[in-house]
Amino acid sequence: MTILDVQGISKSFGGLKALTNVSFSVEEGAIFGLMGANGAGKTTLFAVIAGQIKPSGGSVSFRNRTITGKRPDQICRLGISRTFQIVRPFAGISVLDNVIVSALYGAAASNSHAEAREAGIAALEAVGLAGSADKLAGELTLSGQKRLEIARALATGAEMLLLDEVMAGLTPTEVEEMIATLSELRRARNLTFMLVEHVMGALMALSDRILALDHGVPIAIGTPAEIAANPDVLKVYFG
Amino acid sequence: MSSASEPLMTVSGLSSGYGPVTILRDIDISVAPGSVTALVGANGAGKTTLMKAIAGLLPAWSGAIRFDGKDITRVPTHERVGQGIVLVPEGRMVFTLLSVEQNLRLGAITPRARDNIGDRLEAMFKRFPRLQERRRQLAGSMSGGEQQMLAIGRGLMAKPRIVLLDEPTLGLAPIMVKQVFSVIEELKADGYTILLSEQNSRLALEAADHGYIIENGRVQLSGPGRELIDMPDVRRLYLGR
Amino acid sequence: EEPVRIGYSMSLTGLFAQAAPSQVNAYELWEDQVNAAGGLDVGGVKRPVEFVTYDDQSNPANAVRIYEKLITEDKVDLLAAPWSTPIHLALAPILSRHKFPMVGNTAASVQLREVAPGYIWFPTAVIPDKVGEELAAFMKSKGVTSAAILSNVLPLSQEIKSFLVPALEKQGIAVPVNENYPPDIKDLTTLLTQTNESGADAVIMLSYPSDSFLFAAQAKELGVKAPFVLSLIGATFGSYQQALGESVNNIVTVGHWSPNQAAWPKAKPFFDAYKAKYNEAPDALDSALAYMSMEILQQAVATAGLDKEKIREAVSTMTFDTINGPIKFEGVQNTMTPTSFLQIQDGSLELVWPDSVKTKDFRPKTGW
Amino acid sequence: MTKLNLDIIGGPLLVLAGLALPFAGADYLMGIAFNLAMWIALTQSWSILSAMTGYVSLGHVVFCGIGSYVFILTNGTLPMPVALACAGLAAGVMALVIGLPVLRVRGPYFVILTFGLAELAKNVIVQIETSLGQFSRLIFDAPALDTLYFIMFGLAVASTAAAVLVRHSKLGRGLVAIRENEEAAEAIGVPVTRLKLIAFVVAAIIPGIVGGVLLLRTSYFEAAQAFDPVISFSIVTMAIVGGMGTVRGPILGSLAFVLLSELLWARFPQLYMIILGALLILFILFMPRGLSGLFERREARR
Amino acid sequence: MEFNTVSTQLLFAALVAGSLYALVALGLNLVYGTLRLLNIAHGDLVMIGAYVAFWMLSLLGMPPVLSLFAAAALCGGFGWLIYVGIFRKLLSTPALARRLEANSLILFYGVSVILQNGVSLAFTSTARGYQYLNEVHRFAGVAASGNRLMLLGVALVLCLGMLLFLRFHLFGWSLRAVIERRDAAAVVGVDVDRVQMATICTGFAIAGVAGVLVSMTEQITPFMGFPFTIAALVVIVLGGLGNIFAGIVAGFALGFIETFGIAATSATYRSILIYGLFVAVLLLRPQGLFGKAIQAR
Ligand SMILES: Nc1ncnc2c1ncn2[C@@H]1O[C@H](COP(=O)(O)OP(=O)(O)OP(=O)(O)O)[C@@H](O)[C@H]1O
Ligand SMILES: Nc1ncnc2c1ncn2[C@@H]1O[C@H](COP(=O)(O)OP(=O)(O)OP(=O)(O)O)[C@@H](O)[C@H]1O
Ligand SMILES: CC(C)C[C@H](N)C(=O)O
Ligand SMILES: [Mg+2]
Ligand SMILES: [Mg+2]
Repeated sequence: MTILDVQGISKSFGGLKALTNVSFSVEEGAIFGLMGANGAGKTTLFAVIAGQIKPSGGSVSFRNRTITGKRPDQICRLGISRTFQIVRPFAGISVLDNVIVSALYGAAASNSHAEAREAGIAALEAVGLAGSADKLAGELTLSGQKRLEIARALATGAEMLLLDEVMAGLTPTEVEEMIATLSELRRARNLTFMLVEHVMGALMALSDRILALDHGVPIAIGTPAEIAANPDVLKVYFG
Repeated sequence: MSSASEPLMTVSGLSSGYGPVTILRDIDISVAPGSVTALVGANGAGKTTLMKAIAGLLPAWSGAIRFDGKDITRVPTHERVGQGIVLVPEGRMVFTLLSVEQNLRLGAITPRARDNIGDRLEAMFKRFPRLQERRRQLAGSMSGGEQQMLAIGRGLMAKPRIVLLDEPTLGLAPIMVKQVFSVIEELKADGYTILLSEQNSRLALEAADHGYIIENGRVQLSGPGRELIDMPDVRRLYLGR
Repeated sequence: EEPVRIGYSMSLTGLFAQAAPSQVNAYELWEDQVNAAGGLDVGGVKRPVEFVTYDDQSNPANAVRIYEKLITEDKVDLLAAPWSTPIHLALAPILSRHKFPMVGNTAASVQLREVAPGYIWFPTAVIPDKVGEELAAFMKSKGVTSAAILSNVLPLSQEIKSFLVPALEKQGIAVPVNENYPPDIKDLTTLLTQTNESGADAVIMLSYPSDSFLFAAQAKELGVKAPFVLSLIGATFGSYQQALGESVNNIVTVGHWSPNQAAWPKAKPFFDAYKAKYNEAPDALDSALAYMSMEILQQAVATAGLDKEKIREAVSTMTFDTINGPIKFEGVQNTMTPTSFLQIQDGSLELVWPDSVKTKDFRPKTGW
Repeated sequence: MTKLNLDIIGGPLLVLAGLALPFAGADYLMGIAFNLAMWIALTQSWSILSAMTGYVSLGHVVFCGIGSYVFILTNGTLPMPVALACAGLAAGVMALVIGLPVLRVRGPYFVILTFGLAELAKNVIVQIETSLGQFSRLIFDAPALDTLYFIMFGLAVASTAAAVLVRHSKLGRGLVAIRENEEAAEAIGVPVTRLKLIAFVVAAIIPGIVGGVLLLRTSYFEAAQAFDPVISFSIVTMAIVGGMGTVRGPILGSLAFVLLSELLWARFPQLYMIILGALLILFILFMPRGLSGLFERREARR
Repeated sequence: MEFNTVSTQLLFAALVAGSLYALVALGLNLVYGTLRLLNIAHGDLVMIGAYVAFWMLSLLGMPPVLSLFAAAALCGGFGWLIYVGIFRKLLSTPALARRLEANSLILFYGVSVILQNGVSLAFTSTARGYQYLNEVHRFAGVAASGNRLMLLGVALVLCLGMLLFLRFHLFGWSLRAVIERRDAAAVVGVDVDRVQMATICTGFAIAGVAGVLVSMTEQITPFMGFPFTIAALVVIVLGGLGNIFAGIVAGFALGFIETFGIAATSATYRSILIYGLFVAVLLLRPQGLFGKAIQAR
């Protein structure tokens, strides 16, 4: 079943066309990969889906409901949560409090503090941050903060997570752990993911389907194997 | 000119940290002139902290840093830049509200870097054409990877003698990663000295003449890059698969 | 002898701070003089006086609290007045509640009359309705036929204006320009150009200190030609003439005291003593009012002692002999002193209206 | 635990002491207590918006001023309690109306904008009064100090209770998230605009009523006084001296400020502003967590 | 013809008002830009400058032109003192610096209270004034007193000079780097400490100079500074905090809007006009007229 349907999204910044007529759909429970060179428009696409950027054209629907034009918090409460490529932790409060707010306000929108705390701890455990629960979020290393981004998105109770380069800055060993973590999450919680990653191994290993963008234009969509064999993609992406 | 056998930079017995928290303990490192030296370690090992201490952004609590035969442990950051120690920081730290070109020009603000800025700017644009396309765009509105290129470009504008590259490929597409590593090769060929911290440990160690494995703020292992790659422990812990 | 303690609060900081020194100086001069003369005559016994003072930060709420403290905590024997109409008004209920008499001074508003007579009195003759009426009469007598009115929006200015405009109409004086401006005005070019163009032969500047200065400087620059120029508050300050010099010669302002009124034998000695002590002339409004109010209190205490009710009785009924001549209250108001006007004439302040008290003849303003 | 104990015992004790005070019979003491209650009410309400969301307002006096004005307009026509309610309501409505556009502005811009807004409101009211031919307005028949004190005390308690409730509620968590990073908060589902607006309105109502009560105390209304920016500055000062992180902060800050000025007044009537200024600087530099920080350290040690 | 006279006179008034706004705001903007400290005591430095001129003239008979230098030295020295004494250390530690920035408003409120009351204690709050260059010059349909001409001249020269200096001297680039991002400035090799020290001294000195100029035309009191602080804040917020050029433009713009706004409507609306404009600008452009904003990524 299609959970997310993106139709003809375009976005320009002044004269720059960051996205041109991008369409695709994502199946429930799938991991949908997004690749493209730097500046291809991946983060912009996430921001459009999550409601932070109003597209110049096109529409996005989630579970057959149009969400274009809705505010980010509304979209989140409908069940889509994104992480930020350039991390934005709530730096001055504890790691645990970061995820508790998420659980209180996100899609699960719990009104019970105890419940939210439980959901939060579960999210921290899922990404391996449980040990740092009492640290201030600002004191985490960059990769720690990336994990926190995931945990916060998870704790909202969203059905669909948009993860923007959460593996950047991890050692290969850590990347492997992260791959395991995401697969486990998908299985255990039946989540749908969209993934932006430059760590190709991870993207290929995790994705069911991948969309490749070049200067905001979709140039290929298909299984990892198809994408890996696509000459256009090879040219613009791997050189 | 220091002789080839003499290191360009040595860090000895360095410890440092944030507030009350000690991060680096008794670090010893030496960087030979014209070499690429890699720092490898898990997240939170202290690589960034070490880079900052070398750049002078964090004070050394004890130990010493020598550069080109002189003790620079107490020298402030801007003078270190003036002597050619240039940090390309993790997280980029570009001047978000200034244009790409202004960022690059600011890179060349020290006296040693002030001659023929125009030419070097053009050279930089050749190296990173995207920067040229966007020379008037505000740095903060560039994509993550574009900002990373800008940070590297800005660092090179300072005419460094040693470049401290902290995770220079973070968030870069493979094509750009390749390009950064070829830049590293070029720089090395041009006689620059490079200290590199990189999560892509394999690539880093492959490119490096010498590598240091950092764990919990201490140097755990060191040796020529290739040798480190072949050590089973290193493979298991840092290289994956 | 145990000293008689007299409490007051002053706006040493805040909005009104620059007015405080004139009043404090007068109080302290009075204190010196009384102590030098062997003390305050308390129903026949001479006792030294001392002040208990606080800063109210120009805030009526603080002043209320301070007077409560003075009355109930410090248990002072007598009270002296603070500065400004708002603070006087805020104090009235407190004084009634504690049945503690206080002779006011630097307050001027028709609203004062709405205060229930009892424990507070207002010796000033600068009450807006009277000012309006008298000013119109004064202008008429000097042959003014049209007047430009520029007024600050602060209460006293506005209140005076509200009485002045109808009074001018009654006297048949036209008002071609009637404009308001806020207290933080920085430039009067537009208003003064308008004034000049109207050809009005009087400019009535209902100003406060900072805009009084601004007005004088810019009037000179733009060459205001009217022969009758009044500036409301600030022109009696020592710094006014110091900063503006010759150019403010012949400017008219409100006030009912001048050292040169021979009919008031105490006036000149007060002026001299003040000048000797502070090396500057007393403010003809605030310093004089403050000193007067102490004289009234002094004379009341001499007959009534320190009993509050007796003092109240005394202030309400006696006639006092002050630097401003005789003063007597009806209800809360001083009815003896006529509402008058001063003019700066070659460096000194002369009473020029009404004829009954004038010390010099009015002179038209001929230039800046 | 100790923290809880302290509040559980200390809170009711304070309330009891506050209620008993008028029976001590000293006007002067009650005057101080009135002031203390007023500052607590104001600072506590300010902290609901500013300490929680990081939108530091330098124009909190605007709500007092509006409250005062509405009160003076309605008092006499309406019974006093109703007029007070109107004052609070008016301040709340004003916050609701201006909140949306105003709360889009952030950081130092917000600080200065709020200051500008208060000045704008002041000047508009001055203008209205001038065109109505009103110069200043007097209140006669104001209730006695003890009555006013009880009202103000009630406002302090209400304001504190509101602060406690907000802080420990879901709303409070959302506000803190907004303070830490607004975009991220929005991305995890926090309806930032709505929460900010709620905080803004909640923070406005009590100062509105305070404005009315204060008028009864001075029995005099004049716009320049009612919107005196020093009030806004004092509020921020007390909040910082008390410590921005806790509900205790505003209480400690107000207490310190009121006691200190009382002490300094008595000893150095001329120097007290200078000393206050110096203390303020020392606090900012050396005691960033304010007085409540002291408590916490003590508690942590136990 | 009549209209013409009026408008040149108005133009002059607008220029004088604008140049004073621009000058006072310039000092504040420099300090805010580099140190991220909102110096609410800025106007009190103007006041100090005014007192310097007054006392130098009254006690030593020194002409106010010379006081321009004396006031600059005194206020600049004060800036140096508090930088070296307090800020240097705090600003070099990121955690402390952040806290300081957040609380700078209140910190300087303390400084302001001390300056105002210190001066009031030392010299009483009596208003002061002196006569200097108050002869009236007439040219091109404008009547102008010498002191206002001097104010205009000095302010224009200082504003322009500062702009040119920042544009063409390398220091301008360093300053820009620090204004944009202090941590990154150090990384590119800017001596942040020196830039900060220089700007705080310059900013304070400019305020002192403005004070001397103001004292020639206005009365001097210990509490005269606050309106200048407010005007300067309004100006730099309109321009965009830390944007030196835009701040100067906004200063002149405010002078013109105020003067011609009053002429077009009525002086009654002066404050409503200014604050209304200010509030409206911020509501429409939350980062100021020339401010830039970028989307989160
Ligand atoms: N506000 C803006 N103004 C102008 N250009 C912008 C703005 N925001 C983004 N861009 C441009 O849009 C393009 C797409 O940016 P985006 O961040 O989506 O890229 P990306 O695919 O996420 O790249 P990366 O892999 O480097 O993160 C980039 O070239 C960027 O410079
Ligand atoms: N500003 C800070 N305050 C306190 N602790 C910090 C701060 N920055 C980093 N740390 C801590 O210092 C340790 C080392 O961090 P550092 O950033 O040097 O690691 P790293 O090796 O560069 O890791 P990564 O590969 O994730 O970049 C970590 O435990 C981190 O939590
Ligand atoms: C004329 C004076 C008695 C006026 C008074 N000082 C006031 O403005 O309140
Ligand atoms: Mg991106
Ligand atoms: Mg690092």
